[in-house]
Amino acid sequence: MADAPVLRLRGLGWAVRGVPIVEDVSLAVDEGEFLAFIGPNGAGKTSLFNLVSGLCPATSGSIELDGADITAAPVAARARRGIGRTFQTSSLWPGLTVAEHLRLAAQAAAGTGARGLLRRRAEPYREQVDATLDRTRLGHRAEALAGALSHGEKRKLELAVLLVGDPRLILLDEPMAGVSAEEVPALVELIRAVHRDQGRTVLMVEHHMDVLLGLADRLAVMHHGTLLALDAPARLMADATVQQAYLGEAL
Amino acid sequence: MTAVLVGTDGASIVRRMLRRWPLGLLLLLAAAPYSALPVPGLLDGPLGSPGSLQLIALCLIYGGLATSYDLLLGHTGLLSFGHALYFATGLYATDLAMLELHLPFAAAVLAGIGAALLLALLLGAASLRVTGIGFSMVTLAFAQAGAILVQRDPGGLTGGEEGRAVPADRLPGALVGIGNTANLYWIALAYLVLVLAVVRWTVGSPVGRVLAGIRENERRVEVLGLRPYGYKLVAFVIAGGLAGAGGAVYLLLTGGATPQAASSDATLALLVMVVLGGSGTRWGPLLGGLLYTWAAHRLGDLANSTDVAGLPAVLRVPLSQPLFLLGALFVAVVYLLPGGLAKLPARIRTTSPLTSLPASRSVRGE
Amino acid sequence: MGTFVLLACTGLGLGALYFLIAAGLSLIFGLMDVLNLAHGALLSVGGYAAWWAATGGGMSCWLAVPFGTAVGTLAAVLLELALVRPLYGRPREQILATVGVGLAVPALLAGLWGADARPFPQPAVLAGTVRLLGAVVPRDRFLLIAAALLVLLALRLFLARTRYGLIVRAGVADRAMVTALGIDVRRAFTLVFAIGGAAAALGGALAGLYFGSVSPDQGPGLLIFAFVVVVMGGAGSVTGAAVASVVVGLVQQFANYYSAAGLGDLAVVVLLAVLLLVRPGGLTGRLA
Amino acid sequence: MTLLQVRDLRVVIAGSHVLHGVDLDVADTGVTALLGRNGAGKTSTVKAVLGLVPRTGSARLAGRELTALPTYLIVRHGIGYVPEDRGVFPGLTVAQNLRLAERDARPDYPLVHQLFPELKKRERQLAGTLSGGQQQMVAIGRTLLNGNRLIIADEPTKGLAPKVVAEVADALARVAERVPVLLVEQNLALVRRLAGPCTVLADGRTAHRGDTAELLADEPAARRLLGVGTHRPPEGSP
Amino acid sequence: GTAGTAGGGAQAPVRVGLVYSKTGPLAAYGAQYLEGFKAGLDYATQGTGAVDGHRIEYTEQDDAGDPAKAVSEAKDLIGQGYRILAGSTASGVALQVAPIAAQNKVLFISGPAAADKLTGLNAYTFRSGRQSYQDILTAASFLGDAAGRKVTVLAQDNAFGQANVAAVKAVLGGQGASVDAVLAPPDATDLTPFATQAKAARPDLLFVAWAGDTASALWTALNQQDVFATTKVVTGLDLAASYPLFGPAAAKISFLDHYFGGAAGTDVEKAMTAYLAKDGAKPDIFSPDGFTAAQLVVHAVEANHGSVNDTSALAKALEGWSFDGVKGRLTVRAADHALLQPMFQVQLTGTGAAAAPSVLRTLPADQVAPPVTPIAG
Ligand SMILES: Nc1ncnc2c1ncn2[C@@H]1O[C@H](COP(=O)(O)OP(=O)(O)OP(=O)(O)O)[C@@H](O)[C@H]1O
Ligand SMILES: Nc1ncnc2c1ncn2[C@@H]1O[C@H](COP(=O)(O)OP(=O)(O)OP(=O)(O)O)[C@@H](O)[C@H]1O
Ligand SMILES: [Mg+2]
Ligand SMILES: [Mg+2]
Repeated sequence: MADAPVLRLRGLGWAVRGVPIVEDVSLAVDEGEFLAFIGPNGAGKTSLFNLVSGLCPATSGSIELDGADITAAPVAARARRGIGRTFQTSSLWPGLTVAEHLRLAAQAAAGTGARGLLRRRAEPYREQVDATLDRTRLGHRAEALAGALSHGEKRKLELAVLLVGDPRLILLDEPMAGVSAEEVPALVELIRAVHRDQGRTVLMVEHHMDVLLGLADRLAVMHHGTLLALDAPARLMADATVQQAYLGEAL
Repeated sequence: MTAVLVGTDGASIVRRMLRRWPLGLLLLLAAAPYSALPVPGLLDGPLGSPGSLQLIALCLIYGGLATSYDLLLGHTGLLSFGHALYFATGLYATDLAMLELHLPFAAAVLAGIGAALLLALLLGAASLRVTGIGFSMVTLAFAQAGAILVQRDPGGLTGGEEGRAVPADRLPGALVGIGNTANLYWIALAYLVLVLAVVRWTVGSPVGRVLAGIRENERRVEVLGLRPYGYKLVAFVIAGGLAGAGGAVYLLLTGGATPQAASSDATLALLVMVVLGGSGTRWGPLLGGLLYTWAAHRLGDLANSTDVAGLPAVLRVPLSQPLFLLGALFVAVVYLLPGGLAKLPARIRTTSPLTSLPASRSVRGE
Repeated sequence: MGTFVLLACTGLGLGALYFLIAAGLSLIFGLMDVLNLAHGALLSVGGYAAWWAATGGGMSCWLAVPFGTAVGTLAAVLLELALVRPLYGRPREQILATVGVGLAVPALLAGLWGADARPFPQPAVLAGTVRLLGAVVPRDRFLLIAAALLVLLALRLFLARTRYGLIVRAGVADRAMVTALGIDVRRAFTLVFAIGGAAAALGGALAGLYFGSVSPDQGPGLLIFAFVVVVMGGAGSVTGAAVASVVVGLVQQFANYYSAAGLGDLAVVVLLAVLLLVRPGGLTGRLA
Repeated sequence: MTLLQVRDLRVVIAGSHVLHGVDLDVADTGVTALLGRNGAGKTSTVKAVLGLVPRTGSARLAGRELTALPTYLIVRHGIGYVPEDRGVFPGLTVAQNLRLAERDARPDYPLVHQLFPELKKRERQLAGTLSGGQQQMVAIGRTLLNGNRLIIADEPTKGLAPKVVAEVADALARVAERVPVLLVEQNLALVRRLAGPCTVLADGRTAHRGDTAELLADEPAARRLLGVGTHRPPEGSP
Repeated sequence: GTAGTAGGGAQAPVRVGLVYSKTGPLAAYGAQYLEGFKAGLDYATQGTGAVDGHRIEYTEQDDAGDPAKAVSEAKDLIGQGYRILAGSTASGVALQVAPIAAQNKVLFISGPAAADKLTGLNAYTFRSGRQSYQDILTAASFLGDAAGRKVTVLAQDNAFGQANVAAVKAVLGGQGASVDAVLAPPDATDLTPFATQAKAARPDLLFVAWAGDTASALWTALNQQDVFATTKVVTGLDLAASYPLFGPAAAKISFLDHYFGGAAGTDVEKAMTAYLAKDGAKPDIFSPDGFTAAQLVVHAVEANHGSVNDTSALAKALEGWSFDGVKGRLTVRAADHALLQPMFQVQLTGTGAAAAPSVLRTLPADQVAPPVTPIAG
């Protein structure tokens, strides 16, 4: 594994009109690591992802990617540097087809830019797109408009858009919410493959504990915007505070 | 690109025919000046007469303008209320380059298009900093400022509400006089083809894919690592430049620059054309531009016809107002042809038993 | 001093007129997200109905204005039921249909009563002037200001005391969900549209009084500034629209007077552009 | 016996057949589960009952045919609905969101605030800025304000933290003592705990009707209908 | 009509295209023009509608006030072989159609459009109405000796207003008056400040050049600010429907007038009034423009014995022609095609619907003749 951490947060905070939402979060993620976030609703997990991906401006602290400060970098610049994310509430292009989603994402990853004006829209991404459709079990819906997908299908498309671009640092925000029980194992396998076989660094928020337990190297517990604990899953699960604050009497 | 139609044999023949028809139509249009075909009702004189050519040419220009506007509206999702400004810039700048700078015609046209491009770049760069209705209103503000300036006749340049006629002596001989209307017509046709080609190319290029993404969900595009601002600006400048070129052609056709071209009504008219024809479709804006322009010119004749004059007052009063007819036409189209003219074939197709269109397939141009 | 007072008073009067016109637009555009380009037509209907009542119908002006408002409201209800209702959620086609009405109605009025301005009778009480700190201020400006304040108050009460504002705003965001809460969205939309139309018609009738005449394209002509006001104030914020109206009225009046070329209109549109570029949400900061 | 009786419900959206005939009975007590894979048609069934999508067939609530009624009248018969995508209005505050849902003269705010104290705390926050789980709380809270005859909850626990899931489950159990609930859920553990009867959809049709506990105990049937084994808590369903 | 020349279908008809505002903001002017044209045609052909056996047929085309539309219609007509065009209610239209006519060597007789630029514009363009300069000279006549007097122009800041300012400067400034202007933005809705500005300028003569929907508001403002107490106010009298718009100020204004029904008292006017009465119409400000246009057409055709092929011959026939028109003796000045004509000083009596004009003084054509602007090219 590389020397400098892929991602380092130092005293990161975000406040809206004086109300802190994320407070003083410091952590470092190594290349190829799988870090999972848990915590009660409203703990600030999604907000932390927003900070890292640039959708919210940090009001204190700093974010480093591969040792370079990206605290003030715009969303697109961070994405070009290899940060990819999914959204908790599916955020798609309702009028585009599933396949077109993946082509657009692949093209963005290829970085065609304004030079694209001079090219025909060839299909150099075909293999990439087809492969991703297969992996996410969306092949049969390739020509459907995203707006017409069922909830679970949207979740999978969300993941597919991320994967086709193959970013180095992956932020997954509750990818399993609403995916049918039957398909969860396959998706878990998929994420595992991206992490293990392709060696991508993954940060993931998930409320399904047993999904996490099989995947995560480390577990971060957030509470009231702060990082409550950061440790190996087994040890944290035994922690009484975590039990009480988060898991309760799990179903 | 068209994801229409299904793989049955009949349909694939239809598809092949569909692919070729634009070329055939283009040839027909190009040959129109040689035709003496009477088109009663649609046109006053025979097809090849100067009056008919003039009207068709105007229709073609507006078809092109609407198509350029739809690059913003339908393909990028930008509701600009100031597109007429770039049209007017091309119109006035070309005219003034000849009148004031004494440039030869060709150079003046280039200057006109250049001015439109430059203005679109500057104002686009500013107005694209805001999104949503804010963008619409900033473009409206700029366009309104332009319209006011044109009206005020700064330094005697624009001629105020009287406008400035084009200096005939600076035009090539082949473009002056009724006998040469066919040449103007061909220029208008060429302009339309140019616009269609540029817009098609842009939409079909990788950039066009990003524009579609921006139209559907701009934020999400950013998360992929693309800066929407730059892409939107590209679309804005292309559309503005095309509108400017339209202004230059319009100048030739109408023989002068008048402030009606700069008014906010003119942008609204473009918007109406696009919606009339079907926004975001390949041929819709063109059809809308044609229909609108034709109707705006010909409804006057209907309104003033003796048939109408003979009607009882309840019918005569509204029917003798061309704008009433035009307004009523819009309302009728919204009801009878939801989605615009361009959706008509698709609607007919879905209702015919032969090919039922799977809903999951896109019926838009993309 | 006199000039300043005169400009301030007439500027406020102008702002009041803008507000009367913009209030309905703000309601319809801000809450319902309908870019009602037939708003000018509603103004004209209100204006002509009041004019007709005052001249042909022999009503006194104090009856004619409410009559015009009532007719305009009726027209708004019809417009909503017949044209706008089927088009919610299809903004582009709304534009087409309302532009159509916006063209057809003035044309119809021109067909009926001619394209030229018709004199609007002014009651004697309003015809005179008031001396105020050295300025001679026309009385009708104060009527406009009073009417604008009343409309502002009424709209604020309506929005604060009833759920309709909420229903319509929510209905724009997710119509199906609002019905799924057991609410008849369509009725709420019609009601709000009617109130917007009533405000427009009142504005039209009072504009007739203000200009001393009605003409078919008076309504559409005022519409651009009404739009400016709505956007400046922040869509859907009636108070914002009121503040913006005052700003626009004053800026226009002062700039017209003091700038060499009478650049009031230009000043207003430039102000709009700058404001939006600096604060995209408008004065009240509500995202437009 | 049955509160809601759905027969041969069919839905066609934009030319594509989404439901081909769904039969469904919701008992007048307790929780009835509606299960199925992604895209099976659960949400469409619920929406069809509520009149949110064009449909044919029949849906009777306490003997009253619903398919001829517009949505708002159906809901006024006393249905509380937790939509799958939460359906909160992002531009309105939490309080405004709840206010919109008021149907009764005396809405039961104490119950809502007791279950979700968070909503009381965040009354004035715009719902669009709430966390995913908090939005889900708004969606559920809305249905609890009014006295309903039936509550339809489409994946109500999706996105909620385990502890809250447990609390919502308790709440649903409590609510179900008074008001019958139609529950669409992927969390089979929760279904197992709450549901009496169940209906399973596949490809837009009713594929199975029966008792939840029996179905989940019948390993091959569960695997065929739901694609999961039940001998152990399925992976991904805490 | 006499039987000999009637039924004049024997010879090829002469076709005249009328491109004017049948609808749109200037529709009322357009209607007057058309009625006047019909009356003039009847008068000039002695009721036969034909010249030397050539029927004069006219085709109406509506430009709705839009120059682009007018150009299209004009091209259409020219393409159909029309050699004579007339009409143009608006200056913007006239200025765009005139070059088209010249390029195609077609005779163009502009109508009510008042722009001075039309005079001397090209060899094929004539006018059948008055021009701004003649308005100004009429206004100047109210001042008497201009030297040392102060004149203020209150106008809208558009081409019409600016042209008026320029003309006043040229005419009255040339006679030694000091001229300044209060220009209001064309779309300004509150005119009170401009009224006070005009009052503050304390001119001996306030010349108001105003058009459009705000006229009523302007006169109310001028009256409220009591401008009439200190200054003589002159403005142009518009069509009859506008008389009530002056409100209570009507009687205090000095009007310059192109024409109103009954202003001239000539025999030609009586003939026109009689013809219009048959059509249920009344003479109004622009009826003479149509009437004169028909006279010009008939004369040009007559002079060429019914042939319209040589349009420069048609033009030649008109240049320098002097004749009896509705307003009195009219002359087409050879040098620049200006139409020299008498103008009127008028006052309104009564207010509102009862307002009625009466002539104070008729100014002979040469007193209000615009300066010569030789034809370019
Ligand atoms: N603009 C804002 N104004 C006020 N509060 C906000 C704003 N945005 C977010 N919050 C609050 O910040 C907190 C963090 O939200 P976040 O979405 O990060 O939670 P989360 O950990 O992802 O929760 P969940 O598991 O429910 O998705 C929430 O309590 C939310 O209400
Ligand atoms: N608007 C629509 N247009 C076309 N097809 C649609 C539309 N809405 C849903 N569908 C299709 O109907 C099918 C059923 O969708 P539905 O949302 O009912 O499934 P679901 O059982 O709720 O799935 P999930 O568990 O993923 O929420 C899906 O295949 C979906 O793609
Ligand atoms: Mg979250
Ligand atoms: Mg679902």
